[in-house]
Amino acid sequence: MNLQVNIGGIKMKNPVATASGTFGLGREYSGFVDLNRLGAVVIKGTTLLPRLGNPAPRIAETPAGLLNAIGLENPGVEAVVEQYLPFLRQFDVPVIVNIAGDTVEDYARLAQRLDRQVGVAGLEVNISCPNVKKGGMLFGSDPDSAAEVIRGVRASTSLPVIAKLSPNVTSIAAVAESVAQAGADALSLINTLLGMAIDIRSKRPVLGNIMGGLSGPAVKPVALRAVWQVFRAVKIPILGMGGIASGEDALQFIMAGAGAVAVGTANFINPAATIDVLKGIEDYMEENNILDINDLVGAAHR
Amino acid sequence: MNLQVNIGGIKMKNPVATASGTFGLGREYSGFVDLNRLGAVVIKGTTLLPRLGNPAPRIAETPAGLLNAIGLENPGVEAVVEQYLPFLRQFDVPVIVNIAGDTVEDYARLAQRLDRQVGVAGLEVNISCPNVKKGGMLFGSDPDSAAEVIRGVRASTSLPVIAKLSPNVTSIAAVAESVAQAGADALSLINTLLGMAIDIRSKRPVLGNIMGGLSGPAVKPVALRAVWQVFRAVKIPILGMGGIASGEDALQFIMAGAGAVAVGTANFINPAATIDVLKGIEDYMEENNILDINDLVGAAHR
Amino acid sequence: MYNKNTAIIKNDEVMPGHWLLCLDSPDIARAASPGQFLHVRCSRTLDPLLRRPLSIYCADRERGRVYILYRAAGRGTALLAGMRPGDRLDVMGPLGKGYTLPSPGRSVAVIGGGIGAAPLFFLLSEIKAIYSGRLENVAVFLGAATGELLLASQTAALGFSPYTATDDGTVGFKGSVIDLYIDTNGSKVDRIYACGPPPMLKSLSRALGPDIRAEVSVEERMGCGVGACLSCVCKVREGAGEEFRYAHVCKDGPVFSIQDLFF
Amino acid sequence: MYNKNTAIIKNDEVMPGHWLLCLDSPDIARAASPGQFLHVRCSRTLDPLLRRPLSIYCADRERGRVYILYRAAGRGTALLAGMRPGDRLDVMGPLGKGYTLPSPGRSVAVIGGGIGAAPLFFLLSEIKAIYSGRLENVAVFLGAATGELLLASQTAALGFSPYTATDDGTVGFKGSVIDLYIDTNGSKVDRIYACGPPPMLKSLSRALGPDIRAEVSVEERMGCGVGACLSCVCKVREGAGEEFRYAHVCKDGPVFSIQDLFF
Ligand SMILES: Cc1cc2nc3c(=O)[nH]c(=O)nc-3n(C[C@H](O)[C@H](O)[C@H](O)COP(=O)(O)OP(=O)(O)OC[C@H]3O[C@@H](n4cnc5c(N)ncnc54)[C@H](O)[C@@H]3O)c2cc1C
Ligand SMILES: Cc1cc2nc3c(=O)[nH]c(=O)nc-3n(C[C@H](O)[C@H](O)[C@H](O)COP(=O)(O)OP(=O)(O)OC[C@H]3O[C@@H](n4cnc5c(N)ncnc54)[C@H](O)[C@@H]3O)c2cc1C
Ligand SMILES: Cc1cc2nc3c(=O)[nH]c(=O)nc-3n(C[C@H](O)[C@H](O)[C@H](O)COP(=O)(O)O)c2cc1C
Ligand SMILES: Cc1cc2nc3c(=O)[nH]c(=O)nc-3n(C[C@H](O)[C@H](O)[C@H](O)COP(=O)(O)O)c2cc1C
Ligand code: FES
Ligand code: FES
Repeated sequence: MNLQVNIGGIKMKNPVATASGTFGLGREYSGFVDLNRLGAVVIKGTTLLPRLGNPAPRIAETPAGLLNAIGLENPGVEAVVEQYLPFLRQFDVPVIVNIAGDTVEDYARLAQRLDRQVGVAGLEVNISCPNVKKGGMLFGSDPDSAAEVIRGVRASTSLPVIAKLSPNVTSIAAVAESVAQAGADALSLINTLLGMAIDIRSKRPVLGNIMGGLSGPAVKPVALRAVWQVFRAVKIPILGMGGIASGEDALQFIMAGAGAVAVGTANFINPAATIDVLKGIEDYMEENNILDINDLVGAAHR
Repeated sequence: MNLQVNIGGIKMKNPVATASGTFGLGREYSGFVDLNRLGAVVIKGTTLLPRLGNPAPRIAETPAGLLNAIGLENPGVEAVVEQYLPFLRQFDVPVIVNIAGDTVEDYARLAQRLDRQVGVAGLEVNISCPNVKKGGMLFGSDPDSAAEVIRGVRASTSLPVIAKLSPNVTSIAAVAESVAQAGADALSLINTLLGMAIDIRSKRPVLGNIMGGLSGPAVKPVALRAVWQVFRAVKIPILGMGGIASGEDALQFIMAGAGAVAVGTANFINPAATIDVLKGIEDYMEENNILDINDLVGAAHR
Repeated sequence: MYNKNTAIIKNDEVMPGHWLLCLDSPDIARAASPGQFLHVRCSRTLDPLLRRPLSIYCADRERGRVYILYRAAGRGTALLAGMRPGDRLDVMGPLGKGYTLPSPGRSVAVIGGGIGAAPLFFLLSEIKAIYSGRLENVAVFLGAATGELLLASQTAALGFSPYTATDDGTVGFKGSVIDLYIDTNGSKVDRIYACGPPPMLKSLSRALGPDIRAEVSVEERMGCGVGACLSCVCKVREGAGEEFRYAHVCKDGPVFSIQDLFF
Repeated sequence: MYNKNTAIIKNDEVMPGHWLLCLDSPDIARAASPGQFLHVRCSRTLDPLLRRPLSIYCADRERGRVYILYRAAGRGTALLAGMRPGDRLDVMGPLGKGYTLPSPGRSVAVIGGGIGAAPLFFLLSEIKAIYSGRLENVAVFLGAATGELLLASQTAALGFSPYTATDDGTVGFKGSVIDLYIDTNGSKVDRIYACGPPPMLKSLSRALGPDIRAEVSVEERMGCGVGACLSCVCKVREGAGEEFRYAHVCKDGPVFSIQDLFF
């Protein structure tokens, strides 16, 4: 049974990765999950300089979903390289660094800093974060500005470049086509849906940052649709995510066209979610005599 | 305690309406709900000619949500006027007809046919249905084509015109501004989010129509955010909907800026959902000494 | 009728993977007729979200009790199976259009496959009452995957001696209940009542002559259960050819005349 | 530690609206220290979605039992209150950084407000063990809205005689537990341990001189419970002025030095 997949040049021993921002910098869940068993670890969004993030409350629970407005709290790229990557290098797992910037140049400089960095297997370019004032989703909402960021990153690194797209657009396929042309090796979809919650006692938005990003099982149908549409529009591989909590969920994404999947919010509910998703995929393949996971990619289109 | 609201010229005795397509043509739930107690009844999407709708399966359950691809099954505007409106005229409740067309002219002709029709209090213009091949969401995805439809309807009727917007756009505020300028008296938001589900046993999309519209509690954060954004962009009243199942949910929408709310998917779960939502609003007002519901509209912005 | 707080009297696993639920609901018991269903919330939370349609297995009007026989098929019914006497269930019903009851003396066949046979028990007990216990003209056919899933003893308790078929041959005829029916029933009956999985209904439809009246119960995914959401469609014939319109299983059915359906 | 199937031994309403949950979990009992919490799934479905953080009320290491005292505050805890002995609970823990235990002989004050007092019982039982039962130097202050919500008898059972305060004056001092503490405690203590609602911690912070060490437990909404999601932040001092950094309550806390916090 072959589980190995290749996402834009990143070789993964199986198709199950962690979603950025839901698995910290790798160490936090290492007591619950053997990192060696994962297909890839995608770490928290990283910026050039350290960031404090947004004021509390940063999360709110919604029906089968989670709103977050963390605001890219992170120790900055230098600290990530010096203090956190060494821990991850102990494991036999590709590490993908999620990068975010305020300007096109920020992204390029991050890409440069991480280029040829031992222990970095690829970059996930976050042009879809709804929780920061500058950059983030603004870039990802428009095919042209999205392409501009990706071109800058592409020119600054020889690492595989994954563009992470926002679902908060009229046509995600148009953005996908644009970043593919700009040189992205793969696509991650989806980032969170823009949402909010209001506390009727205080009559104020629940989140410190007012709006936030919706993730978790609630968004799964939207994420699957995005993967389905983008699979028809572009040829580069897709890392699918959005509400995946079980092997069955992951298989839906793979059949819709994802070459691999990432588990996000589900880690909070089940710290072993990644491993359970992987087992679920393996069980299905065994029961259905699927010898190669790659044979299932896009199966629902046939 | 005043519960009366005015949505673009439609006087409602309280702010709780039914969402189009979830309450049939009025009769179906009349054994469970006293229609006289509702703020308004918005009936199923109506087209010029009868429509069969899409093949089964037409719905799929998702986490805290529902995917539907009904495809605007309806008996056509003539039958609605002749066979169904007479039943609704027995009740002391404004009836809003949801209209949908393949072309700009279809919408205008529907508006003309329903103009001055006894028992019709207003039109909800569905430029946001994701489940039909032509028209529907295509119009609502672009500020200009959305405005074109609304202008055509506006010119054909003296009834209050409510534009129903799609959340599947990069900027719902931009579409809202555009239809407000085109003469809409009010806005309904949101229609369903485009989504899908895949059956991993058959390896095929679950819905007969492949993609469908996501509704129910799962989408509430997205709907609330849309109401919040649109309230800041335009001055006309908003009929808010998307996942409302309780008085607390409805109050969140009102505080975000909705002048009234509609209950959709929740009717399927609780046939008395509209009345329970109304009671919840009343209880809150009593406990918090709110004398006029209109004082709460947009309260979270202050 | 709609009651959020219907008391559960019993909820026992009566066959492997199948539960018999007894509800205290005099209103529903009084109003119910065979073939109708209840629309049941299996959870008090928003997941799973929708109600589940479940046929009425029988109604004890004197004691005000309603029974449902169900298979733990997925998440919703699994949650239902975890409920205990004393718990409260949120129930709408009886809903839909059931079977047309026969007049005494007419010869009828009642054919059930698997858990699909559930609503036929309610029908059989009504037939028993109508025929005043003189049941010579009622032939009952039951099929199941294996012997322990046959509802034979329940049928016998009503006074009927069912013909039985199992896929694995553990009890009765080895094969499908429709094959058994064809093998057994040389003589024509006035009416057939059937319920079971789609392939069974399909082969019944093929086996029947054009002049036999058969009523069958069909299943489709449901939203509202009352005809408001238009989700539960099945194609029914409109004229002679392949033309169709959509009927709504929750309101126009779940029982349809087999001649009207496409297979 | 992570166990999806921790057995519930008991789950009783011990005060109006408050439940005491007893879990069979030798691993957690062994590893737990006062001030740490468990991260508990209150539902097996996707709604409510997140775990709920609940402090460890006490740990019986010999019998391998862990206790939680909780208020049915909302949907999650209401579902928890509906669970029964024999049900299984999905539990992560012990998580977080708890209280620093005192050395024997040091004079300490333990101050709890409302349900916030829950983790202090575990602390008191550890103190009792450390001090070998010689408890002259331990002053316990308990506050609650009303007498029946005071945890006085539980405290007394451990051998402490608590000072009590209630908002409505039904038992003990009428007023806040901090006012009681200030009124009572003329003499300085070496360390204060406190837990309760934010206003209580705030007035404690105002009442304290700069040189008293106080450890308090704080609450914040949590996602992961292990430091991965960065959601549970509270501001902690960075230098002398108003400068701050964000600490993560689940990992850096929930117990913090009161001097580090902003109120
Ligand atoms: C009119 C009618 C009467 C029925 N009577 C009985 C009965 O007496 N006993 C019994 O065991 N079962 C009966 N069923 C089938 C029963 O409704 C399904 O087994 C049940 O809904 C499955 O829900 P689940 O959550 O356990 O499964 P899941 O697989 O988790 O359900 C997922 C979704 O699919 C829908 N679904 C799944 N299977 C069916 C089905 N066969 N028909 C319609 N929707 C389905 C569910 O409603 C839900 O929306 C009946 C169905 C209908 C339409
Ligand atoms: C470290 C820690 C220890 C705690 N120990 C206890 C304890 O021993 N006993 C006890 O009764 N309570 C304790 N709480 C509070 C308890 O976690 C909340 O009462 C509970 O999460 C409410 O959940 P709910 O679903 O019932 O309420 P809901 O209001 O439905 O919760 C909605 C959301 O708000 C969050 N939330 C609500 N109140 C709080 C709160 N006070 N703190 C953090 N998140 C909250 C929930 O986690 C959830 O995400 C503790 C909280 C923390 C952070
Ligand atoms: C708490 C939290 C923090 C996140 N942080 C990031 C981030 O730093 N960068 C990023 O690209 N996506 C971030 N995401 C988005 C996730 O990586 C993922 O795209 C999204 O949550 C959908 O997947 P899920 O539903 O499985 O969580 C974050 C999500 C959550 C819930
Ligand atoms: C089964 C179904 C049918 C619907 N049909 C229509 C329709 O005909 N016209 C329309 O404008 N919206 C239609 N909608 C959208 C609803 O009116 C509403 O905008 C949406 O469902 C969000 O609200 P909810 O989450 O409360 O259901 C339909 C929704 C559902 C679930
Ligand atoms: S289930 Fe809604 S129309 Fe049948
Ligand atoms: S709860 Fe996730 S970091 Fe604290």
